[in-house]
Amino acid sequence: MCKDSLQQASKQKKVVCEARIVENSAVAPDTYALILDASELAELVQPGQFIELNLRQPDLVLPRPISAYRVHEAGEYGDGSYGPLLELRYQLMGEGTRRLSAMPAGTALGIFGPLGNRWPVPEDTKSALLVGGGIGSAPLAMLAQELVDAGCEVTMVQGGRNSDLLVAADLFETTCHKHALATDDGSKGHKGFVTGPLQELLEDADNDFDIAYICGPEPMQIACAALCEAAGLEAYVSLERMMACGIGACLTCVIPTSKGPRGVCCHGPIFNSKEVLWDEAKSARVH
Amino acid sequence: MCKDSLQQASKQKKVVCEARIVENSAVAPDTYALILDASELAELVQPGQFIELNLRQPDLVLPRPISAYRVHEAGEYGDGSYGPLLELRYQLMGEGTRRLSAMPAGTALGIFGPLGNRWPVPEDTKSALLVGGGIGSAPLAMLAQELVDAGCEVTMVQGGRNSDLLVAADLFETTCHKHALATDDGSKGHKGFVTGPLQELLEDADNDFDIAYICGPEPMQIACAALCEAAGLEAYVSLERMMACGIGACLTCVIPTSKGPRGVCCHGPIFNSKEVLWDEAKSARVH
Amino acid sequence: MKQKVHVSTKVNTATTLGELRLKNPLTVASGTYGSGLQMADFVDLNSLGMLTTKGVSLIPWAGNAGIRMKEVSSGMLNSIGLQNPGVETFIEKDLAWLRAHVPELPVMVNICGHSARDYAAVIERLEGEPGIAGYEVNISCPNVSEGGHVFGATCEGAAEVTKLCREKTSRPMAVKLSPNVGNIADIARSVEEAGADSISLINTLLGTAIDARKRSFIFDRQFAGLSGPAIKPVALRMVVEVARAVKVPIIGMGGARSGLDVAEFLLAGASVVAIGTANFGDPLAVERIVHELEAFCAEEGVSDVTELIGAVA
Amino acid sequence: MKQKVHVSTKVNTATTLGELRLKNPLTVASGTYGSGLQMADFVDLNSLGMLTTKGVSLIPWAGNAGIRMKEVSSGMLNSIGLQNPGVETFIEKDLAWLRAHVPELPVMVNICGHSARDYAAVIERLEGEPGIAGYEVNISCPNVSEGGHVFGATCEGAAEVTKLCREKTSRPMAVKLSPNVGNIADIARSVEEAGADSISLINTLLGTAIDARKRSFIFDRQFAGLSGPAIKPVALRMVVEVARAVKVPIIGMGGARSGLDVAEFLLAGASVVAIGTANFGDPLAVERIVHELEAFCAEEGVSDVTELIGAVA
Repeated sequence: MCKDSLQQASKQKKVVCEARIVENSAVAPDTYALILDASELAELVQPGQFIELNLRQPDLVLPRPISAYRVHEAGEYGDGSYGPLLELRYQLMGEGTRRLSAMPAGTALGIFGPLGNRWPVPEDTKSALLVGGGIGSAPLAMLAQELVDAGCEVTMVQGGRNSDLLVAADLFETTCHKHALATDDGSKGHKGFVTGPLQELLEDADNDFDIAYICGPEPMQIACAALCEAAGLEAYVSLERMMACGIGACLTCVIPTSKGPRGVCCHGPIFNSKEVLWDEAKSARVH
Repeated sequence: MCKDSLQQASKQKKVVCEARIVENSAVAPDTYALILDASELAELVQPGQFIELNLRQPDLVLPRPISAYRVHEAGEYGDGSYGPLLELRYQLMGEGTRRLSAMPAGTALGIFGPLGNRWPVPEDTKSALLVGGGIGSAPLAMLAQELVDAGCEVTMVQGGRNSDLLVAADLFETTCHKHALATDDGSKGHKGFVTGPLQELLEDADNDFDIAYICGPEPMQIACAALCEAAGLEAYVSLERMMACGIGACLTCVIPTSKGPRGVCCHGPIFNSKEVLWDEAKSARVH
Repeated sequence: MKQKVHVSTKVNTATTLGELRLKNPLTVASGTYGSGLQMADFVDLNSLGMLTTKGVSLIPWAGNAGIRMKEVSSGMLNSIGLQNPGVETFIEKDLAWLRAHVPELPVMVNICGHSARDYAAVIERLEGEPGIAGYEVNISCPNVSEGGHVFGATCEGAAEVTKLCREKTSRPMAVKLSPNVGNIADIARSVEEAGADSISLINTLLGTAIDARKRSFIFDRQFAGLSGPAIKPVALRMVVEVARAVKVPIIGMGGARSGLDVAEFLLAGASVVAIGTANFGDPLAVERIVHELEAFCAEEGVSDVTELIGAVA
Repeated sequence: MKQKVHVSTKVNTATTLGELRLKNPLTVASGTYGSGLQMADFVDLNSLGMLTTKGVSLIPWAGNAGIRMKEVSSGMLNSIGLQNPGVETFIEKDLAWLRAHVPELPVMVNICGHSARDYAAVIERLEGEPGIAGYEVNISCPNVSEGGHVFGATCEGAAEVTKLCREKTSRPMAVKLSPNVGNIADIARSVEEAGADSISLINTLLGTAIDARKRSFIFDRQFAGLSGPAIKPVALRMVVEVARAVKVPIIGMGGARSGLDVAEFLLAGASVVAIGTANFGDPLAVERIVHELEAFCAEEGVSDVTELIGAVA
């Protein structure tokens, strides 16, 4: 089914290799920064794409799909000198991430990618609205940097359960032109869901967003996409489903869309929010 | 079936606990020294007994039985202060030992024991002959020390593929009154099997052994026991079989004996060589 | 990750298996715990809801020659061959010990035989003996008169053994099914109709292991029984199928090694869950699992474990 | 540890599957490799001895709703539901791509259907198309006219599908058996008699998974198919049983993930071995396994892999 996307993705070189852990450390409760020495892959990966990580645990037969967070330029890092390093952010979700979190620097993992599509950036994009929830902010980091570098005005709205779980807030604070925060417990920014500040931004006549990029828990994505759509703003979301192959072969991660079933791994993970049939998609939600 | 041995063993307290690795290092090719912080167990274990080690690997459902090598007295060890430490020696045999060999100090494992019977030492033992082959020398180390401490004359005959694989040769050299060596390649001691020096010792009229203790590969044990028996010497062997529970419940590790099937884990691992039906036992050999 | 709510729900772990009252829904899979006494130096047997003994036959069985066990991915293959010293020795030694040391513990005696009459004769011999809560009839034994096929492979064979055993006892009687069939629900119904008070499942899946370098089977009998976490998905499925097919309670088993696993078996329809292979790695497994099950119930606001039985939707 | 002898044996990995000549005995389990083209950015498809495609049905199948996969101990459960765009799209896109890009690669097209006629119609449609080495008929599809029972559950159902398909093709035709039966050898014999040129086994074991906290099945259809190393002992056993029952060659599969595993399947009686779940963790799995198999043969002094087929004693 991923023939179309394949023809498109085929333009991008793919890599299957071994990656050594350069750093793997907790950056927030249950949230880890994983820096991998996989330079060829790091050079290829685009904002919004993901990789599959083979944890080399004999009883865990499936690889773990994790989105790219950012790429560190080649140079010194810690004790060593490296090519470009790939950084991921992950949250403890189950047995796989739990074991991953215990792996020390130097551990060799299998990796392949880059996988999936990237956040689309139409040529005339002048002002972009990014909305991240929890660990879902991570896949927006590369995009924010890319947009800023391209001279685009970038507004990031970020939510989390509490101030500790505003993933990479410092980075977004530095990178983005505007940075609004919301926490469930009010420990930082707006008290409540990210939809609060999002609504304000959308209602503010001074803003003239061309496009919105949303990543986070599915209910949050649905709510945010609805607000954006109501405001006439094209919104893209990054979806998550149980996944096996990661490359369009097994049809595990399909999502119902107005164009028919689509693979999160090969047509996505990024979709135009209008195309996703959210109600039908609900029964296969991961969380 | 292990009712009898149970009643006997019941006199010995048993321990199920967590043991941390204090040291786990290669001491010879494919041979490792594993020092565990499991003081209660270390205080209980007798020469020839073994413990079951749960490696806490989800896909490896069975614990690993390993014989005690020696007990370090309480005190300083490396960076820390410990109660009595239990040292084991193990050889890479398969997936379990391979993974164990990669575990760093500090790793927590499950452990239970002490298991099985001990090397029997009749009260009037004045001169003992110990015969070890390869890693099979390890389970004789505690016995050698115990016998020497009791004022017994101890002769150790030790064989290995080459000089590197004369397990714990230094310790036996220090502990025992006589120490004869054999290597397959002649890199140390007699060139050939351990039966060479053993035969010489048995033929030497100056020796007056009361008992022989044999541990090593089964063909070596059979050959050595036959020589001892021919010389009128009572010989005890330590057997190895695939094992599950380690405590007489599952009947995995039975060995045919003249007294009927016996559990290596509960009636053994130590048997009088005359009682073992070696031919019948052959089909269940581990190696 | 989900925040765990530590509710102070008091959890009642007591359950029933037909007329039997158990302090918790945990037992052990036959053959993994000896007759209990072997474990007694390591574990408080009274931590079990019920003890299930190793299989007992009319006369002593020597068990199989050759290697008897091989570890495989998330499981093990065994070819023990139901070695046991026979019912007389069982009564004299094991049962006497159990009566003397754990008089309050419900003891389910597992029964094996090479003919339907064999089974019935073992039960007949045991029926007068005190200290037995019930029987678990293992119909996965090879039927010698039928060329070694197991009784549990057909509805007729399963029913025949069940019926003959039923005639010999008024005690609770479980029948333990083989999973190596295409119609587990049919066989369960046959066994229920023939008088079983409860149904145990699953026994081991038939598998094999090959030593590629020696070009030979690992086991002298070539095929062996697969147990452990590897078979849990199959076991759970069969418990669901059988729970839908019969009214009698179910003793579920197959690879359970945690309180969460036990909860899954209960939800699938088991009233009692047996721990098997997990006992080997840790003699205290059952004790730990009971605590885990209690913790699970407390977290989920389940005040009575019996709420879980068959509650999957 | 055994010293490895690095003999410089030159190993011939070529094998046959009936009249098909394969450069090595490795293929992929249907559904784990798409129709091959999805993998082409990652792997040289010509490293395979044979490609087996995802199942193709007469009309597009939407597949199952809900969660489609869950990882379990040493395995995974899947409930994909044979989603595919139908035979016309397959011919137009996938087959055309394969012909254009890997013309030398033997392509086995996996066939599925909800009625015996469905299967036959797919084959009829494909029969005139070039670039197909043969068919693998998956008789584990639910038989809609028979209330959803799979064709592979009975000798009659299996034979019916095989016969109708046989009438439509002169190409090599494998039939892929379901392992969820008590009489795999009987079913294999029925399929052989009905005209199969080879037999593939095993398909997935039927299992389930339960979310204990939600008290619900993970899968909308409740039951799902278990694959991965967890099932290897069962798969090997069934290959042995079928190899003893039939004369046609066997495509063996079930949890193989190393060259040693493949050697075991060959020894058990398979002529070709399919890699399935292992492809997910590593798109280069087959390539690696071919090398491992060659190394194994070199170490053991096996100059021709076909020496291994059925050579277990």
